[in-house]
Amino acid sequence: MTNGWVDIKNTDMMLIMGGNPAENHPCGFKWVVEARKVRNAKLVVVDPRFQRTASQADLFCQIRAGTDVAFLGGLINYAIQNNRYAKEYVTNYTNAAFIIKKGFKLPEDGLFSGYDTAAGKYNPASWNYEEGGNVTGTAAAAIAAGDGPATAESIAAANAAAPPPPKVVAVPGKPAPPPPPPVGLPPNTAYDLSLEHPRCVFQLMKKQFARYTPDMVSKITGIPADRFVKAADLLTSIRKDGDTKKVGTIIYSVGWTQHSNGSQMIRTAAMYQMLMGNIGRAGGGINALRGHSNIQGATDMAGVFDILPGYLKVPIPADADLAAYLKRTTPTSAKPKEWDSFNYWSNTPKFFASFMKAMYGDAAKKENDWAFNYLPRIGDKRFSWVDQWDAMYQGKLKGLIAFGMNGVSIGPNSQKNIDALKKAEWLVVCEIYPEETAEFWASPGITKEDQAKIQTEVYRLPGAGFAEKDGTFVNSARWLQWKWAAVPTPGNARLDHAILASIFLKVRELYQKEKDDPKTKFPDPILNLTWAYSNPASPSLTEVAKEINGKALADLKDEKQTPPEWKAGQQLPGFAWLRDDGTTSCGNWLYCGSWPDAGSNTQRRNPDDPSGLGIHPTWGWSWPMNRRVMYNRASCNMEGKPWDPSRKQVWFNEATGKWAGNDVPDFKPDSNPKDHMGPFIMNPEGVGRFFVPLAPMADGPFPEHYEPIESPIKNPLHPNQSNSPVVKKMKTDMDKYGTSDKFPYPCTTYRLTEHYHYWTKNNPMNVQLVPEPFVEMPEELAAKLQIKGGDKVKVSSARSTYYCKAMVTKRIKPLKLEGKDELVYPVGIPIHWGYRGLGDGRPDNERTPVNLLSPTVVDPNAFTPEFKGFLVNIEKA
Amino acid sequence: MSNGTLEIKAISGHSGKAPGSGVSRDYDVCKLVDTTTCIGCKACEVACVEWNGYEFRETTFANTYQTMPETAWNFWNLIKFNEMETDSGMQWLMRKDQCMHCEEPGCLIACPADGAIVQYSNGIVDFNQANCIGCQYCVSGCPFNIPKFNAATKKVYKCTLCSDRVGAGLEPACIKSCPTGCLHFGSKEDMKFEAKKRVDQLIANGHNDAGIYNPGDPDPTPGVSSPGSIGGTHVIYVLNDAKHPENYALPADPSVPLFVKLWKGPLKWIGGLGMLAGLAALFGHYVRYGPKPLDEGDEGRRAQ
Amino acid sequence: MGLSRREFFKVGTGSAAALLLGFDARPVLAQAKELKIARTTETRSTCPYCSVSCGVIIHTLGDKAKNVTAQVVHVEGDPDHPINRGTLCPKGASLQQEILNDRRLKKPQVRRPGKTGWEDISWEKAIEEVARHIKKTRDETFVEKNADGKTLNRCEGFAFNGGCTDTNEFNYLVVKAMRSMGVVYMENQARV
Amino acid sequence: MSDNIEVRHGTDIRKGEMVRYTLRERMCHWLSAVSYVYLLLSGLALFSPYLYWIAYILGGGPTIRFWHPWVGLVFFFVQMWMHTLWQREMKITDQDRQWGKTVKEYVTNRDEKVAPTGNFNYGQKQFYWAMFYSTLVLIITGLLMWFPEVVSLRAWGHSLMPVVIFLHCIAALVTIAAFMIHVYMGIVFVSGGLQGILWGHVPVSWAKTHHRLWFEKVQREDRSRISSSEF
Repeated sequence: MTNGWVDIKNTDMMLIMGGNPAENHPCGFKWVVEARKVRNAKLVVVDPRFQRTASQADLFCQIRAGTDVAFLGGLINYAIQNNRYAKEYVTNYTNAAFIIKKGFKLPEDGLFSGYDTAAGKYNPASWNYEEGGNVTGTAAAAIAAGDGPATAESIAAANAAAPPPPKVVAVPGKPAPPPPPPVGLPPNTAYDLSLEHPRCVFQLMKKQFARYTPDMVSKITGIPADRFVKAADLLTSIRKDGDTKKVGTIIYSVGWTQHSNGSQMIRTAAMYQMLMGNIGRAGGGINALRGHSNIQGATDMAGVFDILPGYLKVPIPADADLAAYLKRTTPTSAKPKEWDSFNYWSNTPKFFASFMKAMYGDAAKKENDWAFNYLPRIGDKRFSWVDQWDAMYQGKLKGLIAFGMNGVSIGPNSQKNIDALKKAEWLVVCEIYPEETAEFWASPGITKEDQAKIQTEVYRLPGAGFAEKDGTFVNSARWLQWKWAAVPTPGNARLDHAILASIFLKVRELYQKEKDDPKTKFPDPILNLTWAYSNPASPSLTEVAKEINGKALADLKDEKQTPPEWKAGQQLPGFAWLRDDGTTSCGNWLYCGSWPDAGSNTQRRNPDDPSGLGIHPTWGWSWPMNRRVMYNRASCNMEGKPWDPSRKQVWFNEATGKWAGNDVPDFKPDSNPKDHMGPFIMNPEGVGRFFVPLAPMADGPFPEHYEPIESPIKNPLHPNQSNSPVVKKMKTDMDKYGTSDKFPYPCTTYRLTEHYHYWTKNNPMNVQLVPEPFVEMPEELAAKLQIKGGDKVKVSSARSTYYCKAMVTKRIKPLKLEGKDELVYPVGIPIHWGYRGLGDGRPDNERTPVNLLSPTVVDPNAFTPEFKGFLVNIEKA
Repeated sequence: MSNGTLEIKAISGHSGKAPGSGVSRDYDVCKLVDTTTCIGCKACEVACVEWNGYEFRETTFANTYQTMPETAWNFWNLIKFNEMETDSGMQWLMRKDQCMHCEEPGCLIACPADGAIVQYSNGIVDFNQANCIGCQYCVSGCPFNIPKFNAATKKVYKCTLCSDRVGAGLEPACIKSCPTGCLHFGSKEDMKFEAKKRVDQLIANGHNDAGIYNPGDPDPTPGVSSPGSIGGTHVIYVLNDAKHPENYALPADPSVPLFVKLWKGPLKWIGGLGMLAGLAALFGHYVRYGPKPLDEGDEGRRAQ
Repeated sequence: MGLSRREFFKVGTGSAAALLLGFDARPVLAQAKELKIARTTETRSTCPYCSVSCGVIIHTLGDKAKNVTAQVVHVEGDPDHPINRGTLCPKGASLQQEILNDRRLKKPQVRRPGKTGWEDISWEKAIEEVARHIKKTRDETFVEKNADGKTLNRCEGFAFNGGCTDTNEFNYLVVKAMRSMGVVYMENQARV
Repeated sequence: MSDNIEVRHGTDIRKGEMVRYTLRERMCHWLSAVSYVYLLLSGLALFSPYLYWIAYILGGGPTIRFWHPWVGLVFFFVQMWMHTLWQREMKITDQDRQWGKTVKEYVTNRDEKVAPTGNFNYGQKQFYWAMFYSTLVLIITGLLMWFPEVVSLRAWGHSLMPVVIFLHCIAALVTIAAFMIHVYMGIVFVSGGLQGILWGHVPVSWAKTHHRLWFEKVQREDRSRISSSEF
């Protein structure tokens, strides 16, 4: 979330799409209700099902799963066509005015410029800004010169002029290596403040989405065109007649993320919010509702393969040394010469050095590049979730340690994961309940004889529940909150971190003992890792939290800060103090400031909210530096005055020459508005990106609608390029993909409010609320298949089959797609069951994970699997 | 009400007024259920069972999101899900079903057992299982089908409006849990005010039939009472369509069943007086006419 | 929760007839249970389910005296918490049963290769064996350089999967332990 | 016991007496009476709060709620038994109707104007049938009230139960009215009646006075039932 839960109450207009917060975040949803009751805010819900959030909506549209870019693109088109967008904001706070190089081509045929058919990916060289400063007023001349965006012909010419794409050598049998470091952004970009230059981002965007007419939206999504227009009219009404006071929010969740086009769905929403001038404002923003208590924290802390704590990048083989790594990962500002850019990532060297000092202490020296070589390299290969199971299935991955992560149930393609585990040598599961992964060897269909053949050694270690652990979680709004342990672990169960620590210490002991054994490989990082906790076998989490916050390793001085001095050994008050010379240590720069010398900020429990905007600055602590709304500079106009004086977050104080506010300004505190520093300080441009230049997005600088990998129709925009050109199918015999002739029903999966993932199936109370798995289907489909509510049905996909009961409902309607009269029947399945739950084993229903059905295919940017849209067939069982 | 206790206003099966009642200042508590903001999350269902400590109840799939068909002796709070299709699209009406804590409670009226049902001066109607005799007359007296019998303990149970919590100065468990604030708790006066405010907003937003469900409340303020003859309830609803409470599975005109009223009212008095009158008449007859004489002396009297 | 009940109202029957008979009828008790959380210990925690981070109060039996093992008697929303303001959803409201659950795993177990069931194992032995597996696999699969001679220093032989309810501090320890071993198959619920 | 006592039908008969009720009949009557009195008291406790104190005397509300239906069942079966014993005798005849016309004279002790009657007079027979039919109503409604949860399961059950309870009360009130008259007549008003139902024999004179037709019939048909007759 750029904003926060309570902040939703400040909004005037809400779009909830790709999420179902009434069911999955009910206590956060209260602020949606509050906005409706107190501000009379309007709510539009777009979802494949009329769910409980929809029951609260002023307007509901039933969309076909996976077509969200079409809806949102249509929205952008509607806003631009009807002149309902925030002009000052768009011109100054986004890259709308930036001019794109010649040779860039929009995907009328489904492909952006630079597609390499052989490699199946883009060379993004043509996705870049033009160099050259202010060209305002030259638009007419450019048009006269035929200087429009590229066509198929012009691109060939342009490519001829551009440096040739770097050669990519594909190693047989291995995924292709990633593109080499791309050419950088031009430091002085060309721009046209009139937004009329045919190659300016705004015009390109306008052109890109002009194809998303209400009719086209309807053909793709199945939402009747008039209903779409009604929704678009309502949503954009906040910018009617040049109004800049009102504000709207977008709330989404994994209904977007879990698609092969998921990142671009989110991007389209973010673009729409920028277009409306909603980002950075109270009651605005783009608000991802994370589905779990601490996966925001797990991402911040880099629990995933491709980042290090604080979103630092993981080294790649090409990073020969620290300098090369820092050069690649530290952006230089790229902006119009007359503008300013904070470019906060320019501090990367400080964050990185401090992180390495925290990891390796004295072993991280300037001479050894802060032990840079201790870090494993990635980049030539992908190590994401589905790749892990793929490698294990292929016998390459021999062991797995899973702490509270039920990979079999989580899927996708659960049977592949089960079969993969059969090939592993060992598996360590730390859990609090019996679950599917640790007992994969006894999953349905495996006989005793089969079990004898499974050679995997499985350790099931009893861990601690939330009430038994202290420590911090980070919520969706980036709040770090300490929690206290209430009870001891039951029986012989142990604290998770104590289990992890004992495993690590035992491994370290082995490496210490056998470091001269020729078989022993590279023991140095293990032996040199700092583990100086008072109780190494069960580290106190307060010690760990303090280490994460970071401390001064030498006396520090900085005249610009108050106080200007910090002594060696003291906890640091914020990341502005971090150094790249090894005099600071910090486990995660984003959390620097969470535990300063004065004590933990994450333990603060003062619910005061002086501004009444739901900022609650003294409750817990939020990264970065306790800012509750990110990019809040954008809540003010060019003069530094709030767009809406009744919702003042920050403002520029002319008297002091500094930014002040109810919230902590997410900005350079002394940057005068006249300097035109962009509010999006993490981008080298300083402004928000409608157009993403170069490599960050693998599938295009603009979003484009692509069908889910399994889709009932061909993409109406470009039937010959139906799916995203960069999405790859997996190759093993377990990775099968279905077509609509055999599997005619688009299926989506979701949670119910009564259950939590694969967890509450152990809780009698929740099992009582919803006892059995089911598939929801439209009445019309049920009539066609002669299925009654409660009948047992067999749902099958190309991967596997799933048995459950039918819930026949009015809440899902058949869809008309592609302008045809033929009906498509969407269905949906809640995810919460498996084969080791409380109600499992009841004879009336076979219990299996629903992810037996879902396909192994991922978004090319976030590597998140497409759980939300695939094809199934349904028969009466 | 003071010192964390609740004062009793009415007692079932009890002769005369509740002793000592009516001396302290009166203030009514009330639950406001704004069905227009209910998301059917069932937090109140869980909070209720958790607070009251009841056991897991086996349920089965019934082609609905509703947990069970109706409340149970150990499941006092149930969200009823009603799907409706109107011209403006799908409507999913969710309503929290629980004891309404009537001002004139049919259960208490019907109950013959002294002290099995009490009404506190704040409006809570509470069952005391120690005194319950399990006759289930309360079931037949209730216009909302709320009291439920436990065959194992032979007692009847229902929502207590968390009298233990309210008596100790806390709000009921369901109220506290409700994520959207669809449930609200306070004095009846305040809840009627809040409800009216919300209804006005709904009407302004085009829900012309929005209204309050507060059956039989004698309050003359327009719009805060609805048809019924139970003297108002201590659970009131805001409905999008108050003209058709049956869409929410609520009775349109709830009242204590006629026969319960006849039996607990006229019949009780006629019967009682009739018995007394009968005794008096017989005594009078005896005094006037004496015993019947025998025709032929008294020789038949047994002499032993 | 089996707490003793306190009768907190006593009202005489006032039954004229009973008095007339001089019969001492049992007093009518309008009995409400005593507040079961009246003297419990309150611990502030955060709900482990979704990302709203509802504040919860865990009520445990006993006053933390030395001779008491805390037992959860009730979990309720924290009214001070700015986001949930005391409210909870049906999952949060049933947290007591998440903590006190018959199904909790309470001892380390191992399933030996080819076996059809679990056998108990001591913590020491389990940790010893796991560490041995880790070292063996790491040493067998560690890649120091790629074909071009570029440093990789990674272990592709085993993976670490972190869950959704691991604390930041735990996750940081994971980064330290796993990255130092060169683990690259490091994924988390955050991905999916 | 002296020699001049005969025992017939479980009844001791002396000189100048005749058998009015067999032992079986008396057992039946008293079983019925005792169970009825329990039902009456426990029922009254549940009928009106002003009589709930009876419940405390009888062991408390739950106790009477437990026993009332069981005793009701006993009462019902005893009534059925009684029916097999007395059903024929309780047939209302023309003579009864004649008697009925003179009931006013009967209650005002102007017996000379009262038509003669048989074994049971018209009033007794009406009492019998009132009890019989009320019992049927009570057993049917009572069973429903015993297991209301079964009834409540049906949609109509909910609206049915108040009517059932109401009918139970009405029927009970009918029996109470009848019962009061019965007791008054049997114990107070017609002295000697109690003796007959207690020990089974009545003086010949008593029979002659109150049930002349019966007396005559017995004399006619079965002289043996009159011991040491003077006639």
